[in-house]
This record gives sequence, C-alpha cells and structure tokens, in this order.
Amino acid sequence: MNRPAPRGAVGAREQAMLTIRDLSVEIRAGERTVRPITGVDLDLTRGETLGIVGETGSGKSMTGLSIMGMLPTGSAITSGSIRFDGEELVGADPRSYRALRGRRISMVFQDSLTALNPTRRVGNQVAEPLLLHGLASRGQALRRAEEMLALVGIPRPSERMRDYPHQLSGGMRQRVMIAMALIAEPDLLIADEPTTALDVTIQAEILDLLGRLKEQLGMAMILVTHDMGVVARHADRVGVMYAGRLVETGPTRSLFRQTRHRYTRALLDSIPSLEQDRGVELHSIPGSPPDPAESVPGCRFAPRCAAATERCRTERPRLEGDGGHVFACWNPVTDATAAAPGRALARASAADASTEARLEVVDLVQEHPVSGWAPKGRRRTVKAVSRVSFAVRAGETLGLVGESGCGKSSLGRMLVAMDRPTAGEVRLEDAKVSGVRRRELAPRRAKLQMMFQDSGAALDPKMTIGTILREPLAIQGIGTAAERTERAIALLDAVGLGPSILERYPHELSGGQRQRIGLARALALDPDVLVADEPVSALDVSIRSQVLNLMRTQQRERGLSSVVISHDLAVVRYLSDRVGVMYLGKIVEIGATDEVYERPAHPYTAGLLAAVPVADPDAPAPDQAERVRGELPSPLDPPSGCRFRTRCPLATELCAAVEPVLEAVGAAHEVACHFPLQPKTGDATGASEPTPRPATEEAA
Amino acid sequence: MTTAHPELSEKTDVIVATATAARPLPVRAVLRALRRNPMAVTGASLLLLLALFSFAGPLLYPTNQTDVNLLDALLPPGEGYPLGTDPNGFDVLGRLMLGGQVSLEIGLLAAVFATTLGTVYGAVAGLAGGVVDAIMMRFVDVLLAIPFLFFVLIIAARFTATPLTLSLVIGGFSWLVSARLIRGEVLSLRVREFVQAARLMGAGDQRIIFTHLIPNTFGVIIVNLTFQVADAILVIAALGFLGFGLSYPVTDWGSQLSSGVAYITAGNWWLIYPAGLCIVLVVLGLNLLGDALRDVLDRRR
Amino acid sequence: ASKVDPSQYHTIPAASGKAVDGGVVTIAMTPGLAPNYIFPYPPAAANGAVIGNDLMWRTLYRADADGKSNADTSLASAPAYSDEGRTVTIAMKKNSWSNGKPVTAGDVVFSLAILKAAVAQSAANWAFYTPGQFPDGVTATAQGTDTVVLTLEKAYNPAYLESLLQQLVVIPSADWSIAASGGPVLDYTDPANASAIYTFLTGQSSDQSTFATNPLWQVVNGPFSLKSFEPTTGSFSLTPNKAYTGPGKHALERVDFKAFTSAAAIYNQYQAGTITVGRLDSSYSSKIEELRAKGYNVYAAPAPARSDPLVINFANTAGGFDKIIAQPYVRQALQHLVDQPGYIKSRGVYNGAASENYATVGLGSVFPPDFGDKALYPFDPKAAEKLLTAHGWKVDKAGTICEKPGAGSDRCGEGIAQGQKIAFTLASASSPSYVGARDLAFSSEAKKLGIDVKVVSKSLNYMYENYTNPGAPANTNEWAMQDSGPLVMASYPTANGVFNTDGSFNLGSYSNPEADKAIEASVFGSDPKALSAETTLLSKDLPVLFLPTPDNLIVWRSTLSGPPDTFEGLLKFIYSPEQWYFTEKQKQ
Amino acid sequence: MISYLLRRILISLLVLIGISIVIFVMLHLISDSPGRVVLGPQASAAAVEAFNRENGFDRPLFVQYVDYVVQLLHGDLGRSYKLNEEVSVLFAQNAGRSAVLSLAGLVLALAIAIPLGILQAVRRNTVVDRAATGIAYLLYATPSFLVALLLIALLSQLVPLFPAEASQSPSPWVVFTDPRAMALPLITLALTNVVVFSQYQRSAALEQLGMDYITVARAKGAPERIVLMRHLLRNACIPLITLVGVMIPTLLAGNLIVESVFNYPGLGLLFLNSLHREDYPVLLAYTLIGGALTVLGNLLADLVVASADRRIELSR
Ligand SMILES: Nc1ncnc2c1ncn2[C@@H]1O[C@H](COP(=O)(O)OP(=O)(O)OP(=O)(O)O)[C@@H](O)[C@H]1O
Ligand SMILES: Nc1ncnc2c1ncn2[C@@H]1O[C@H](COP(=O)(O)OP(=O)(O)OP(=O)(O)O)[C@@H](O)[C@H]1O
Ligand SMILES: [Mg+2]
Ligand SMILES: [Mg+2]
Repeated sequence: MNRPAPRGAVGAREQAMLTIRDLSVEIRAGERTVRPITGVDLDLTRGETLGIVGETGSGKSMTGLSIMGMLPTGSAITSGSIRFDGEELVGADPRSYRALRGRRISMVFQDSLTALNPTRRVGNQVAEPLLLHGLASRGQALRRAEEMLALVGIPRPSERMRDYPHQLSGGMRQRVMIAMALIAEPDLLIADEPTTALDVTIQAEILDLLGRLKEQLGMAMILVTHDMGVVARHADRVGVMYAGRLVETGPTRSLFRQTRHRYTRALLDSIPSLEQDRGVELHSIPGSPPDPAESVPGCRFAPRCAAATERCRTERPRLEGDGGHVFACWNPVTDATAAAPGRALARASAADASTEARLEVVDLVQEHPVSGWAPKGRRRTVKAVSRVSFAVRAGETLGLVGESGCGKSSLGRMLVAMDRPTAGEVRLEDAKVSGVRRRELAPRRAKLQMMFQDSGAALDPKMTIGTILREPLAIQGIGTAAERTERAIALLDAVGLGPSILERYPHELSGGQRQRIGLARALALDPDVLVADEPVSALDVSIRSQVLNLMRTQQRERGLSSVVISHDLAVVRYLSDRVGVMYLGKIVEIGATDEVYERPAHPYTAGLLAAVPVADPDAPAPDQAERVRGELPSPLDPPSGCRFRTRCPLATELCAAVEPVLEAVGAAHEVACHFPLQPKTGDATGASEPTPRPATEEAA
Repeated sequence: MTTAHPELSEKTDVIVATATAARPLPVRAVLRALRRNPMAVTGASLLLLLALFSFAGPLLYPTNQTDVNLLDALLPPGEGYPLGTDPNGFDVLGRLMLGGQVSLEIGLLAAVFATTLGTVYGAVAGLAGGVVDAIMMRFVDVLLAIPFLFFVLIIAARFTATPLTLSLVIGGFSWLVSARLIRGEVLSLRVREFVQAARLMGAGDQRIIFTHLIPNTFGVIIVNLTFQVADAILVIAALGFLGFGLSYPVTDWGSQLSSGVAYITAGNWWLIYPAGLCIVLVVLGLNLLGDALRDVLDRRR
Repeated sequence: ASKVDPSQYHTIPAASGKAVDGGVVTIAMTPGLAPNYIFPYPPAAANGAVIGNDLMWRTLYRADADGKSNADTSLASAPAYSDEGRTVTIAMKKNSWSNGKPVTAGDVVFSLAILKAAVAQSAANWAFYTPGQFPDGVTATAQGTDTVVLTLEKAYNPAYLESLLQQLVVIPSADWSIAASGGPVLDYTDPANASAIYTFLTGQSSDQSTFATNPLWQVVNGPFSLKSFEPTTGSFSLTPNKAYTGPGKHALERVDFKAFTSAAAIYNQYQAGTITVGRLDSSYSSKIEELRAKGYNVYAAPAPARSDPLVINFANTAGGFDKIIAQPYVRQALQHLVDQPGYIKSRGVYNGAASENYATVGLGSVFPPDFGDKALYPFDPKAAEKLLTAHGWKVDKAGTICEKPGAGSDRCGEGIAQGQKIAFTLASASSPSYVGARDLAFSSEAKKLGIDVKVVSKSLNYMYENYTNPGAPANTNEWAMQDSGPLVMASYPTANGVFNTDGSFNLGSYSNPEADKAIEASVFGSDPKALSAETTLLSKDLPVLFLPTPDNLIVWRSTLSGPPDTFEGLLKFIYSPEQWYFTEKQKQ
Repeated sequence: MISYLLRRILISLLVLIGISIVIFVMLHLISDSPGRVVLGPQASAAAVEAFNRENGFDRPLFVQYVDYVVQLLHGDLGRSYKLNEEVSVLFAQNAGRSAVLSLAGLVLALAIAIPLGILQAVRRNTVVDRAATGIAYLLYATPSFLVALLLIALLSQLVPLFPAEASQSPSPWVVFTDPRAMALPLITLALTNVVVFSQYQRSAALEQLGMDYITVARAKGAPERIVLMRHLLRNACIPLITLVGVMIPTLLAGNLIVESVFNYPGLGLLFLNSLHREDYPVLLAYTLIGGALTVLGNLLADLVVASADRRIELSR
C-alpha cells in the first residue's frame, strides 16, 4: 500500500480520446493565487461518459474549461498535458484551438439563461457553430438548426427558431443549449451541471436526452455534476474531485460498490436517499472544504476525515489502484471499515394521530396580482395557492414537496402570517392567525417562526451574531441583557456552535454555520410552529447533512410542529412524518411519509419519485411510463378540472371537467385524483384500474 | 447538554477561526481597506490638501481680501503676489483660499441637505410602497425630467445668491437622485429575508427602519454624499461661470473663474487656471474617494 | 494691460480720400440691444428696440451729437413761437416719401395723433411721456401742406419742446392711416380712429417675418429702407431709399447691422476684419493700438449728456436707510468715498479711459452747473469721517454707529436711532465689468469707515423691472443703491421725470421741493439759464452719487470716411451711413 | 409589447402633466404679475391691472393652468414680449442649430466611447485601461466650461488651429458646412460626454463579458472579433441607450455652457440671454421643452431597449 503507484497504473487504456496528465491550474487575482486544480489525471475513451462529481469549488468546471482552453483571464495551466486525439492542447496556438471548439469539443453550461445571448434569436445561435466553422451555408445551417431543435425535443421548432431565449422555459433553454453544442456533431461533449437549475422532472428528461444523443452521435461525454444520483445513473465512469484534486476515479459500479476513498464514502453516506432508513441519523462530514488559496502538504481531506492519521496531514497521497479504479488515500475504506450504521433516532412520540391539531389550514388561497395596469375585475392573478387545507399536530413535521413555482413558499409564508391569504385562514391552536392585525397577532407572533433558505440573506449583515440572536428576545422584551446573552449562548450550544461566535459578523461564517444561526434564531422564541423553506438547498452536500441532522434533533427535542418545504424529495422524506405533494397551488396528495413514498397514489407523485436519480448504479431504470412529461402550465390560468391532467398519462375528459378532491386511499393517506394508483378506501369504483393511455409528448 | 455534536462544533470553530482570525468592527475594517486602496488614498490626500489650503492656508499666508486695492489691480504673478492680483487688487492666491472655504462649505452643506432630504423621502416612499410610493416617485420623475441646471439658473437669477441660499437651492434640486437610490435600496432591503425575519419576530416598523434598514443603507448614503459634494461643487462652478455666483465680499472658485474669463483676451491666465485647477482637484478627489468607498463597501456585501 | 493715453484718441480724422461707389458697411450693434420692432412707436409690451431707428423714418427735428437740431437733416425749419410761446408754427421743408408723395404738415399731425393714441392706451407706450405733459395739452393743426401749428395749453421752454419734437417720428398719413390691410383711409383726427390705427400698426409690427416684405414698412422718408431682417438674432440689412432728398451722397450699396451677444464677440470680429463700424466699451481701451494696427480708426470719448450715477433709494426703510440717507451730510460723506481719479487710473476699473463727472447733465454740457467740472465732494475719506463724527456718529471700522440721535447740527438727524448702523445693499449691474469693479471699490472704501455696503450683482433688466420704486414698490426695501450703468439725458437735459417728485423715471423716489421748483422752471419757463440753475442745485444736493463717465470707443475701418460728426454721433447711437463712403473699392 | 408600450406612454404622459404643473407653478412664483414684467417699470398700476385682466392673468390659477395646457396643446408656448416674438417661432429658429450640434456631439461621443469602453473592458487593468480611466476621472472632474477654455487656449490661441468662436451662420448645418469653426464646440461636447459614456460602457461590457453566453460563443469556436462584434457589442450597448435617455438634461445643460462659451446662437444661448433679460416665457418654455425631451428620450430609450432586449417586457 505504501508503494507509490506507477504512472501507467492510472489506467491509460488504449484508444483514449482524451488524456489529461498532471494538470494544474493557477489563478492570480491580485495578491492571491488560487490553485483550483492540482495534478489532475483523467482519461476518456470514445463513446464513454465520464461523470465528474464534487462539491462546489472542487474544480470541476475548471477542468472542463481547461480542456476547452478557455480558462478565465488571469489563470494559466502551470503544468501537465491535455491530449485530444493525439494532439497536445496545452500550449496549442489559438487558431487551431478555435477550430476544435464547437466543432470537435463542445460544452453545455449550467445556467441556460445567461448562457444564451439574450438579444439574438434562438435559431441563429444554434446555427452559429456551423457558420463559424464554415461547415454550411447560412440557409443550410438554419435548416440544420431546426432539425437539431426537433431532435432535442422542442415542439414546433420552426416557430421556436425565431424566439428569443427569455421566451422559452428553463427546460427548453437547456435543450437549446444542447442543440447548439451538438449541431456540429462534436467528438466530445462537456456538460457542466446541465440540469442543476432544473426541476427533477425536467432534469430526468434532459439527462435521458443527452444519453440518447450521445449514443446516436457516438460522442464521448464529460458530465460534471455534484449529484451522486446523476452520475450513478448516467455515467460509465466517475471521477470524484475534492479541493482541486481528483481523489478517486473508476467505473461507476466499482466506485459505488467498492468505494475506497474516505471522502467518497463520506459523501455517499451523507446523502439522504429515498431508500435509506429514516430512523437512522445521516452521516455527516464535519467542517467545510479548505480555502483553495492555501496549500496543504498532505491529503486535503485530512482535516475533516475521521480516519486521518499523521501521515495524511503531512504526505500527499497519490492515485493508485487497479482495474481503472484508482484513489488517492492513505487509509482507504475496506469492507471492515465500511459504513457503520448511523445513530438511531428516538422516534418522536408526540406525533401520534391522537394528538390534536396545532396548526390548521382551511381553504387557503393566495393570488398575486400580475404587475401592470389592467381594468379592475380583469386583473390577472397568479394562482399561487388554491384552496389548500391540512393540519399539523404538535410535535409533527409535515413536508411539502413539488416542482418549482407550485406555491410551496407562498403557502409557507402564510403559515407564519408573513403574507395575508387572499381567502381562507390559518389557525394556531384554534385562534385565527392569518389576515389579522399586527396587534391582534402579537401574542401569537413568537409562536410562529420560520427558517429561511438563504441564511446569508436572512441575517442582517450589519449585526453581530450575538445581536442577531438577542434581537428576538429584545423585541419581545424577554429578560435582561445578560439573560439574553445567556440564552444566546445556550442556543448556539444547541446548534453546535461555540460562544466565541457571538462577536462575529455573518459574512465571517461559513454557509453551514450561518444556516445553524438561522435555525438558532428561529428557535430563540421557543416557537410552537417552525416553517423551514428550503432549509438546506443552498448548502453543499457535505454540509447539508450536518444541518439536516441538527434540524431533526431540534424538531424532536422541542416537540415543534414543523413544516419543511423542499423540492428535494429525499430531504423531505428524511425530515417529515407526513408529506404533502403540491402541484400548481394545490395539494394533490398528502399522507404519512412512508405511505406516500412507498405507495404513491397520485400519478404526479409517482412521476416525481421516478424522476429522482438514485445514487446506486444498480437501481432499476425507472419506468418511463411513470415519468412526468412536459412543463408546468402557467399559474396565471391553470388547467380546468385536475390541474395535472395536461401532463398526466392517465388523463381523460373527466379530469378536464371535474376537479378531484382529496379522498382517503389508506389510513393516513389522501389523494386528489380520479384515477389514483392506490385503491381508494371505501370507494369501489375508484379502485378500478384506470385505462392507461399513451402519453403524448406535447402538452396542450 | 442539548448539543447534537459537541465534537463537531469544536472542529468547525477551529476551522473558521483560522479563516477569519481577526474580527474588526466594520468601520475600522472599511478604513483599513481604504488605506490600502490607492484611489482612496489619492482622493483623500487631495481633499485633505485642498481643505488645509483653504482653511489653514490663510493662517500661514494672510492676505487682505476685504479692502480693494485700486492701484495693484490685475498684476501678473510676481513679487508679493505669487499668483498675481485680480481686477480689484485682491491677491489671487489668498482669494483662492477664501473661495475654497466657500466652495467646500457650500458643496458639503448642499450635499448634506440633499442627502438628508433624499434619504428621508426615498425611505418613506420605499417603505410605504403601493400608491404612496408610486405617487412620490412619479413626482421625483417629474422633477428629474426637468433640466436641473435650468431651474437653478432661473432661481439664481431671480434671487440673490448667498452661500446658504445657494446650498439650499442646489441641495433642493439634487436630492432626487439620492431619493431614488435610497428608495431602491429600501425596496430591496425591505424584501430581504433578514427584514422579514425581524418582522417574524414581531419587530415593529420603527425597529425595522432604525436597526435594519438605515444601518444597511448607510454605505450607500455615504458614497452618495461624496458624489453629491462633488456634483454640488461643479454646479456652483457652473453657476459662477454663467454669472450667477456669489459676490463680494464672499467668493467661490466658480465666480473667480467666471470673472477671470472676461479678461481672457487680455491674457490674464492667472485669473482663470488656478481656480480651475482647484475645482478639478477637489472634484477629482471626491470622485476617487467615492468610488473607492463604493468598491470597498460593495466588496463587503 | 498697459496704461492708455486718452489724448491719443480724442480726435476724429477729417473726411478724406476720394469716394468710390458701392461697398457694404457692416455695423456691429451693441450687445444685447438687438432690435425686434419696426413700427417707430413700439408699445411698452413689445419692449421695443426699433430697427434702424431714425434711418427709415426721420423725426421732425434731427439732433446731432451735441443735442442741437441739425438744419440739414431735419424735416422742418426751426419753429417760430408766438402767443407767449403757446403757439408754435413749424414750416415743413420739401421732402418726399419713398413712393413719391410729399412729406406734409398732415403727416406731422398724424404722427402726433398716433402718439396721443399710444399714450392713451398706456402711459408706458412712449418713454418720454410724463402724464399731463406733451403730447397732452398739445393741439396740432395743419395749415396747408407745409405749415403745422401747435397750440399749447401751457408754454414749454422752447429748448425742452424742441427736444421732445426731436423724438416725434414722422410717419406717412396717406399710407398708414388704415385699421386693416387694404382697409379704407380713416380720419385720424378722431381719437377712436387713431387708436384703431395704432392698434393695427402695432399688430402688423408683431410679425417679424413680414418686416421686410410688408408693403406698409416700405413707405419711408429716411435714407434707407429695410431689405431683410433676421428675427433670430436681430441682424438686418438696409438698402438706400432712392427717393431720399436729404444730405449725403448715398455711395454705399448696402448697410448691414449685425447683432452680437457679447463685446468679446465684437472684438473677435474686429480681429477677423469682418465688421466696418461699431462701438466697444472702455475695457477695450488697452486694445486701441492693436485695432489701429489692424486698419481701424478709433475715436473714444464719453458720450454727451451721460452720467454714471449710483442711484439712491430714498424710500428704502430697511435698517433705517431712508432716515440716514435723507441727511445731506451722509450723502456728501458717501460721495467723498468715491475715488473717481482712482477708478479711472486703476487697471481693474477704467484703465485710464474715463473722465471725472460730478453733474447730472454729464460732461461738456451746454447747460453746465455753476461750479463747472470741479468736484464738490472730492475723494477724501478723512472728510467723510469728519462729516460723520461731526454729526454724532462714532466711526469704527467694525461698525459705525449713531451716538447722538435727534435733530440738531451736531446730531445724527431726525429719525435716526441711537446705536443705528449704516448698512445697505448696492445692486450692481453684472455687465460691463467696470460697473462691478467700481461698486466693489466703493463698498470696500465704505467698509473702512464702518459702513457696510453689500454689493449684489444683478442683471440690468432685473434691476429695471424690480428695482424701480414707482414700477415695483414691493421691492423697495430690497435695494438701497443701484448702479445700472449710464443715465443719458435728452438733448435738453432737464431732470424732469428723473428727479422731480412724481417723475416716471424717478427710480429712487428722490423728492426735494426746491428741486421740483427748479425743474418746473426749466421745463415751462423760458429762461435759458434755468436749466443750469437746476443742474447746480441737483448736483449739489446729490440725488445720486456720481461716478466717472467711461469713454466709448468708436471703431471703424480706415478705408471708410465721412463727415467727422457722423462718427461722433455714434456715441449717441446716431447713425448717418448715407453720408459715408469708402475710399477704396470694396471686394465683393 | 403593445401593453408595455401603452403603459410606458401613459406614464410618460403623467410625467409630462406633472412637468407642466411644476413649470406653471414656477412661472407664477417667479413673476406674480405678468403685466408688470411686460409693461415695464413705467407702466401705471392701472395699466398693469388692465393688461392682466385682458390676458386673463387675474383668473383663478386652475383656470389659467387649463388655459395654459390648452395653449400648449396648440403648440403655443407663449410669447416673448421682450423679443416681440412667439416663443415657438424663436425655438423654431434656434432649435435646428442646437439639435444638430447636440446630436453631432452625442454621435461623436458615442462613436468614441463605445469602442473605447469595450476596449477598456477587454483589456481591463492593463496600461491602456488604467490610462483611459485616469483621463476619464480627470476630465469628469473638469467643468465643461473649463474644458472649453482650455481648448481655446490650446487649439485657438497657442496653436491657432481653430477659431475661438463658433460659426455665426444661421444655417443649422454649420457642423458639416463649416467644421473648422465648429471643431472646438464639438470637441468640448464630445470630451465631456465621452468620459461618462466610456466608463459606463466599460462597466456594462465588463458585466456582459462575465456572462456565460460570451464563454459559450468562445466555446463555439468564435474568434474574438466575432465574440465582441456579434455578441458583446449589442448587449453592452443596451444600458448605454438608457443612460443617454436619462442624461438628456445633462446634455442640454452641456449645450447651454458650450453655446455660451463659443457664442453659438442656439437654444442654449437663447436661454442664457433670456435669463439676463428675465424673459420668463422663453425660460420656462425651454425648461418645459427640456422636460418633454427628457421624457421623450427616456421613452424612446426604453422602447429601443425593449425592442433590442425583449426580456424587458416580461420583467415589468
Ligand atoms: N476567475 C476566478 N478567479 C479566482 N478564482 C476562481 C475563478 N474561477 C474559479 N475560481 C476558484 O477556483 C475554484 C474551482 O472553481 P470551479 O468553478 O472549477 O468549481 P466547481 O467545482 O465547478 O464548483 P461549482 O459546483 O460551484 O460549479 C474555486 O475555489 C473558485 O473559487
Ligand atoms: N409576490 C409575488 N407576486 C407575483 N407572483 C408571485 C409572487 N410570489 C410568488 N409568485 C408566483 O407564485 C407562484 C408560486 O410561487 P412560490 O414562490 O410559492 O413557489 P415555490 O413552490 O416556492 O417555488 P420554488 O421552488 O421555485 O421556490 C409562482 O408562479 C410565482 O411566480
Ligand atoms: Mg462549476
Ligand atoms: Mg420557494
């Protein structure tokens, strides 16, 4: 094990199309020198998909940009080589590099809104690579672009050609990006987080599309992502990056099944998944990634690694291993050290069905008027929340999931009386808290608290943490100054932070720490109800589990009634006792978490679950028929009847005419569907198998 | 002990503590950052230099700026008069100091007036929102659309200019930009999550305004103030140049330059360029400082 | 800036050289005096500056620079007086309109009727009008075509009457007595008709674009008619009226009057050699040699009948100013603070190009005060201080105060309170630059005696509109003194209107019963000495403070020649280009 | 698009009405008795009163305002009694010259500023960029009249290349027919505007350069020239359009000063002369026109931006 790995062992296989050796990049910004990647080795063969995973800042994008020869100004490749088809790219002259770009190597970027030129028509942008490389005349190029748009699944491509990027939805834009990257039929496609900004449903479609096209065109692909699930399903081989280094790489199955690097292992363990035992605490990696400007002599992961030894801190491990599965770790994971199950969590006892509802929501409606002038009565409104009712018992956690824009946040804000509902009401322990005056609300104000998504924005940058934590007490006039400080220290302790942090300012904390402060503050007033809106979606994987665990502990210990909002089904599953699935302002399914996840009754829920990539290469490919297709209709005028019908494979005329209401399909499980996937309790006709109908690509 | 992970908390503390070893107060941090910024250093030195020149200069170089000296009028620079004399026989160097005092005072006063008015107006509009905001901002649009210099000129032509009235008039027209700026800032702050968090804790409007909104607009206000001073000095100069400046015994750089222009065909350069240079330097200094401040404050956001 | 020697430019070269025909004379008009009106009796509302004043329509009597009527250029011979001066008989000379009709006695009667209609509509419509005086109480009748008889209710001093007749522009009764274009000729002796005619003519004159084309305005009796007018700038061109019968050879092909916005612009054009004739103010006196080197003749002199007064506002009650200034000794003390020789010498004020003046009638008048050119109250701060201390003031640089209030020869004077300070505002015209400089010097001198004079720079128009007590009584307390540049008297320089108690030009509400009496004597009496007596009295009493009179520079191309008095006339804006000629052929 | 357009026009109209009110009020604060102003100091109080009565200046303010607006709608900007001319006629005579000068100065400034700003952005933090920024700071701090005076001293007196006075010809096209005489005014206008535009353009271009679509264009293999011309230029100019719209009052003020220094007979000089004459109808009419121009400019700028960048209509 101590023997340094021979160079050749890195799996330099035959007919490698792309070979990267010992690649290091430096970025100079003022006095700081950042080394975003150090000594990276990679290989890629024709037709292969290489997934690169890693947390934010680990150097994934830099690797991709190095291959493209498009590093940001101020950065330079300091060592190493990149060979593409036998040609050395490091130091290649700009002309020949340009001839390669867009024609033989293409790239798809993450943010499709800024990656498309806002002032040029989509068609022209897609056709541009052909023209730039002189591969076609203008007319031909445009025709080809239209074909390409059709190929990536854009309906009515000839009309879309003349659209501007902003006229397309996020998913459509991403497809345009792909069409643009592929129009010249490149040999290598680098897709840098092509789906991160998208909903799971659309992510699944896009990734499948990419896989299909790759096959069709016989390309190789580098798929950059931070989502272990995505690589598990879509990559042939996987490289794991940490702090600018490639720490482990190997065939997907081998990497997931025989994970060797401690970091990879920790990462996999800390991801909440749809299968894992909810009674067991998530593994979490302490601390946060190092500053890329600092050079560390040993293993960069050592400070956060439970198995780190002295050697790890002083000596840099090299990639070694065999069979194309190599890793850089002094104390690799063996079967013996593999995942010890996490600590079990005490099940909250308070949350049994007998307890009375603490928070009640009755027919809640929220409609935002569309900005702009219109005659009264004809004002168009965004139907963000439409007649939603549910209840949360003391000590119970309700999760809300759904695609972006389905009204989760709008609902959440009404629950804590931040926004007034358009209709309906929210009741806390039988007292109305929605739509009442500030004065009337005052005694119950403190009982309703919220934890925000971006705690960076939720903490006043001009206040110290101490002031921030004391503020709720000060507002409510609780205790003396000294008592408040005491309380603040206790809160910090509760969220796992030391009192030394009191004098700091928010910008001096890491994202994870800030999110804990956000939680601490929400708890400061001992609330009865805590709404957490996307509490971890801004956090990186390794930090996410720290916060999730903390939240769960606090929920249980304090007997809070909480509502957890997230578009991430796994997060909701991990935190909640019950879960509600929202679609276009409505709750379409609600029930005990295990019930809903194991036996989804609504086709939408099933589709969502099917779309979530599982971090297991052996997981069966999801049923294509269950997929939710197309895009979310506009909340300005939602479809009649069942709002999901436009995307539902089971929809009939009935769905358009009659709006389904929530009906029980189990003991603690309700669904609003005419053709539920589970038999309705006490309703014979509902249990009959609905006639499956072929799904159409095109949503009306 | 309710801590979830005692071992975890200690570790993270260590890591973060090394990353941000010092925890200075923002003001001091800003000052330190400014000291390292060449733009800020240049700007501040220029301002300091001109302020010293104007306010301390007369102590070192006293001149008679009240008694007209008919015989020594319009002398070129030379012995006894390092920068010559003006048509009234005043020593130009000494007069520059006097003009500097007035120009700087008016600039500052106008800027403070404009910024205060603008901040209050903008904050009220931003906080009120809805119809009130719309009406208030349309009013600002209206005034903003009217060429400001024209208005000031009409007023200056109509009423006798004194340093105080000039500051009020200039301030009275330049608050619009501040108002817009602060309103924008308040609007964006108002929906920022930390303000909502405070509301959630039951904070009233007063608390929101004074402990959250105002401290967070402070940077913008200061930066704006710097530019306002610079702009006010330019406006006074333009007014002076067009003949609507101050008159004896007070003077400002613009008026000095303006009275000098009448003698341009006579080649009396010392009546024009020294005053011009002073204006350029002080405005340059203010702009440099303002931009540097904005950079520094922006980076801290 | 070198000192100038005035003796260098006090003479006008005699007419010389052989006249060549043709050539265009370009005359620079005084900045800010762009004309905007053509009808020679502009209403007040038009703020009229008349185009080519005096060149298209001649007055009954035409004055020279010295104010005397010129027998050659006047339309009538000298008036004959009878009935103790209440009947004036005027014999018309033979002159004709440009359309061939003769200039008749009827035209004079018509002109007077129109003038009466004008002042009847608004007293402000004629600048020389004092209600109750000319043309009120004047009846004009035509006896035949050649004789006009004026019957006066009250006899005027003949010289005064003649100075008024010098303002009576004679206009064509045959062509202009209509009230609509192409309308019937009306009987203008009916005041209602006269009023309608006046309204019609002023209406016609409000459309600037038709000035050069309206056939009405082509009927002239002067040496020129309008060729073109540029409304934007006020520049215009004149062509000779071939039917003109007065003196002058009419050698020129065209006369262009060019408007300018600043003296500097005029000077630039001299440098470029694009103008032939024009005026510059005294601040350009140091440039005389340069101009001569460029081929210009330069003549400079103070304008006749011009004085530069520091107008005192006797009605200003702010800070008790009215009470203080009512004291003659205070005015004398203040006059002692005006350093006329110093201002003239200073490079920053007149740079040598000015003369001392201590009389209301200006320099070299034929009606001089009995003390001549002497300074009654010469620059003497000591004397000023003595006057103040002698009257119970405690003179202190930090602020002079009255110690002994009350009436009495050694007391401050009636109405002046104990501890009263002398502090007041002096409104100073923003241009030309010597105005500000001299006021500043005065203020500085006053400060040394503890008198606080606050100098405020204002535009001339602003002062005209806001700082005249009869016109704008509301602003009385805003100013205590004003220096709006020159005050120019008519050719019979009585202070009627200026310093009599009810005078329409009495800007500072000066009121002195003795002066009123003296003025009455010079206006209505027949004693030619009366005016000198009036001048003496006023100049001694200091209704204003006197400042030096600056020289005006007349600059013309040395290839242009003509009778010297036609160039001297330019000092008083009297243009006689019909008498000029080039001595060299002009390039086109 | 249509509804956006209508909304913008509606708001512009509102602002215009506001401007007319402000200016009307201003007119009345400044000279409460037009009769006195018109007839002059010698007119009797009765005559002034009669004048005010005849011209309706004694009616309630609101009625007068309605009248004023009706007049404005008929293109009647009032009458300059001092110049014996309709203000609209005065403007018609002068506006051409000013407009041509302003536009030429603006076009010249943009022609310099756009490439310069982009160059600075592309070569940011190099010597070129730093030098240009330094000069911009210096020029920005220099009042435009001082720039003009320095130009006269340098290019007219020291090295007599151009005349110190602008062309006095009444033709509006002198900028083209007599470029030598118009060189200094144009250079002054251009210089003072270039510094503002180029710095703005630089930061706009910098912001766009940081956008992914630029990276994408490079990733397509586009040479730098095409990246800049086809992708950057248009997007980086959009903020500048808005700026030009917003800067109209500043541009007018700049014109005022340049026309004053170079004695160029345009609207600016007319304004200044009227200021000295206290000719309020002209002053306020010009201010009104300036306001209207600004509103119109902003409207146009918004529409151009909206048509250049279709995202706008959605985001509002
Ligand atoms: N222009 C730049 N100047 C300085 N540092 C940079 C620059 N671009 C990237 N970096 C740094 O380089 C490191 C690697 O960045 P990179 O974008 O490759 O990360 P990544 O793995 O793609 O992260 P993400 O998941 O957030 O996209 C980061 O620490 C980042 O801060
Ligand atoms: N203030 C508002 N004005 C107008 N429309 C709004 C407003 N807030 C939200 N909406 C609209 O209401 C709908 C629901 O928004 P909401 O933020 O509740 O969704 P979400 O489920 O939280 O989405 P995400 O997952 O993206 O946060 C969206 O279409 C959104 O555009
Ligand atoms: Mg990245
Ligand atoms: Mg949300």
